[in-house]
Amino acid sequence: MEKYIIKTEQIDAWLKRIIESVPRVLAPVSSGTKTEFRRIKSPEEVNNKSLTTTVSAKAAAFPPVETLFKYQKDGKDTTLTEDSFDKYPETVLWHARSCDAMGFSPLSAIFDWDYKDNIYDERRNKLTIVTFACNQSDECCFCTSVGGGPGNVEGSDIQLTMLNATDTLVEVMTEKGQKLVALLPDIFQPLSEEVDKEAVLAKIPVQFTKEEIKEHVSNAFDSPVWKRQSARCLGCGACAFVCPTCACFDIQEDAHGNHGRRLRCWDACGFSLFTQHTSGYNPRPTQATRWRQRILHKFSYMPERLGVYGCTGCGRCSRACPVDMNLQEHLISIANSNHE
Amino acid sequence: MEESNNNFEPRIIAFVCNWCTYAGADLTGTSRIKYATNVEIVRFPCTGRIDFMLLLKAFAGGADGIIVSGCHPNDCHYTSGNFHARRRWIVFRNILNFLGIDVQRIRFSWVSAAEGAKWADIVNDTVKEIRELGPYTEYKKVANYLDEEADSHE
Amino acid sequence: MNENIYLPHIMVIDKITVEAPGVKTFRLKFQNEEEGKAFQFRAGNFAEYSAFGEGESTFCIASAPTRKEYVECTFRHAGRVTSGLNRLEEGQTMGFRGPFGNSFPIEEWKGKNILFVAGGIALPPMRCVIDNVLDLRDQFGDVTIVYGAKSVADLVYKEELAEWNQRSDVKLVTTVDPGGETPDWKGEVGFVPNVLDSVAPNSDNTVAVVCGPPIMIKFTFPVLEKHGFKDENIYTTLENRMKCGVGKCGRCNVGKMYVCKDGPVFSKVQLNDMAPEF
Amino acid sequence: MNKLQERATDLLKGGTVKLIIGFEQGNNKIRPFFCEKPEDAEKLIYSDDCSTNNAVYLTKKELIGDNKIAIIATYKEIASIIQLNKENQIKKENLMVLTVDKDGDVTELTSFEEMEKFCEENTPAPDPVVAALIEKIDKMNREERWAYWKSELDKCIRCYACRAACPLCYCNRCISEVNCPQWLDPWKSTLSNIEWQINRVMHMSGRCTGCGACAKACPLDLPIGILTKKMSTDIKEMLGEGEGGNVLSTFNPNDKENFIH
Repeated sequence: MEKYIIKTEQIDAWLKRIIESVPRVLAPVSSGTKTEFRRIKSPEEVNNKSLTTTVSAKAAAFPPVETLFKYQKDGKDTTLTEDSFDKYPETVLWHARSCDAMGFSPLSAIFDWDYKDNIYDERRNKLTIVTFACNQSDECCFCTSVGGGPGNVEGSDIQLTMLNATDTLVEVMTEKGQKLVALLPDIFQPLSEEVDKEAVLAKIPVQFTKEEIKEHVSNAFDSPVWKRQSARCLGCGACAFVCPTCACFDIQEDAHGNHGRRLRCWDACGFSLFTQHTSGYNPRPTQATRWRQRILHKFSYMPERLGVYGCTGCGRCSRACPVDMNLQEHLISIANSNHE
Repeated sequence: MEESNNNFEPRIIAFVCNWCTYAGADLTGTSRIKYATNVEIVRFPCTGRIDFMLLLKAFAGGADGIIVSGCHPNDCHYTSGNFHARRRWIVFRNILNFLGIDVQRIRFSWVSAAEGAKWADIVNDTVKEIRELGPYTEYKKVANYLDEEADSHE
Repeated sequence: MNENIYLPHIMVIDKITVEAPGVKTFRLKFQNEEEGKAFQFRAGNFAEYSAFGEGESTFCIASAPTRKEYVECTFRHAGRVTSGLNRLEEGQTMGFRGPFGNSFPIEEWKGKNILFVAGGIALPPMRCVIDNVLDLRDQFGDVTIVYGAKSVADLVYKEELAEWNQRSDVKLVTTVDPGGETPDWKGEVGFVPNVLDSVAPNSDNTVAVVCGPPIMIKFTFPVLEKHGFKDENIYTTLENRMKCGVGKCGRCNVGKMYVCKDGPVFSKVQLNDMAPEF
Repeated sequence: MNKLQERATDLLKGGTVKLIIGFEQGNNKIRPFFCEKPEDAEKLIYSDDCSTNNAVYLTKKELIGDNKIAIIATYKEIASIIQLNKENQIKKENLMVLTVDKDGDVTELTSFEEMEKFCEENTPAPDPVVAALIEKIDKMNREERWAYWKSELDKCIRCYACRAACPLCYCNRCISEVNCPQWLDPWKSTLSNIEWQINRVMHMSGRCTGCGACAKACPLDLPIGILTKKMSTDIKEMLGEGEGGNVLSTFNPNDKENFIH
């Protein structure tokens, strides 16, 4: 890792250079009362004040809807064509948070265990992530309890930390990050003395450990806790769609007469239709079983199977939930429970 | 694709009921009344059976204008289908208008089985009007969402 | 570069057989002969079949891996995709992605007796194994097939049933649900578990393979247990809803298992350990 | 314990009801609370500030079963219960409706007449923000309206929180889940997002009680609540003041319009 200091006021000049040089730059942009990642054309569009966006950054590599291939029927024959990889632009994800960057590791684990998903891989490989360490947090944040932190650099190519009113620490983790620094190298001063990064970071207390949660939930399949916790769950897909690690998807057909395309689009295990058979039989018939699936998949099945947890503690699901299904609160109650 | 509006041939989809307007359109033909060929007729048992989604699908599928036509009030073959339809269109047209969808492109009418000439007039009028409005490009554009530069949505 | 795992092979529908009301068998050949030559699978594997314009649906491969010149699938038209497939005609093209999933441990069964129990449209996943076993007939002991459907008309693979019935080295018992029989029906009348109870072979050195609707499986297991079958000698296939077939889309996730990767073939021992969400 | 909590304790202890659907203080907002044990009754609070309309739970069989339950209701819940009853979705004998007045006294509304009366007396003032936004959009020209809605609904991620939060969206199978034919593309796209909202509003026409739960549920804070609000107001205007309920399942031979020629 290489460390530099940059004058905070020069960041915009650097971003401007990045926008000029990279085909696509995604950054948090104010959108009504919320903030979302959008493609930006100038540094002024960026909302530097936002803590997190409503929807996570996963769309940068796993968009809500994308083409898998196109088909053309011609008489009895069918021709299939794939999108050229040139269609996936080199992308810089600007002003993401540590919890966004961390989310790509579980995503990659899902898309690359066993069969390799080359569409995801290509998008992910073309993605450079610039995170800004958090100096604020809210009551939904719990990254420190699941192994992350406001200044965690896992998954980031570059992390920026505002040290004071004038100076910003730049930590460059990867070659991709180096390339961005090289776009305007003069503004980066080598770090002359150690700085106390921790001091400026948000303080987020550790409430539990993910290993603890895993141990509890792995043996709690038949626990009444699921029904109790999920009672007020409405069964919408908000939590899954805003989550940085939820990767469940649907494959759909966009048909226009004799041509069309096969698509992949986001889906959510909270929807009752997710597992329902054509016959009407549903292996997960109630919201309690679907809520259990969500928690167990993230905290038991994924670590067991893929060696990675499906939660970065970003708190987006809790913020998005219409009925205040606060994940942190539920996890604390699970961590404190004794296998009911 | 789009030339000047004068050369533009609008594509009109007509949703009509079997008992009045379809018979009326038939009469137009048998009476040898000439009218614009831009219209594609979809026949329904009754106007009450025309789902509003079909109108949206017609626009999404490339229609520039739509005609919805059935029996005059009190003439419905099924007594009240057209009354139900009328309510539906009152509500539907209102919401479309609020959303900024061009309701001028949807022509609602009553055409009885005896009104062959009226049918020809309605089609000709509609074609003329839609020709002036031009192709419904803005709707087609959102309908072809995925054809647009994919990443502009993100 | 890796291949696009969602891109199907183009298959030509070589032959369509109507098996029962709403049930058809497609015999498929690879349009690209090279792909066909390279294609290999094992009994129990499934695949994703596409009707372009409608989507993809998951069925097992119904033909035996020992019969290499084609792939067969049997389906009942029920939803959007199967209705789309149902509309296809001989000579038309469709998509095929596979083979996916695990397979029946046929190698381990060599030298043993085998009992096949199937219900309704679940004979197709089993036919693949039956044909495979019959093609290597001398390597196995007694072969018993118990197959039931709602009515005589609903029995699928009537030709195969007749053929198996002719063979002296196969004991075939067919049954239809009460009320489903016709005047000239010669088989049994009764639900599969009950019929199985009266015809079940000795469980010594015998493997039982059970495929059918969840309710049939539920009532068949106790019968097998009663006849002394051990859990490790009972196999079944799970049919969770799937989309990707390759362990990504999350639908068929049951506990830490993915039916599409770790299944569809499971032994009763494995089922006992799994979350009851299938 | 306040009067509400005492009443709840009594109801649960005596076995009068199996479950009380009420409100509790959540992390940063009031949220629905399912009270099954007398000892939990002290968590119950009464508030008008809950963003959810708890009547949404009354049609969920997996929660309610055939048990007798009580609901602590504000205007929003009661208005929805009245409409649900018109649509035969409520078993009145299994439902106890409790309200709390400003002094904290608990009243049971035993009949729909009482509920109607409650609603008349407690109609909340229209939300000025909503009214202002509707007025603003009404003043736009068509192109501006289209541009506005296109850009707003383009953001929708189709989580269906608006549907899930609505007490009157209780269909076992929603049109968005029907795939033969596929009326709505199930993925996020501007067109199908717009089509979905049109469907929602059409299916709500005359039935919407204006509680605003759909808008409050939207994680992206899209202005979808004004669609149903505008529709409710306009229906009264277009079809007459007396018209209520599911206006599209009925008709009046004298309905007035000016666009069918």
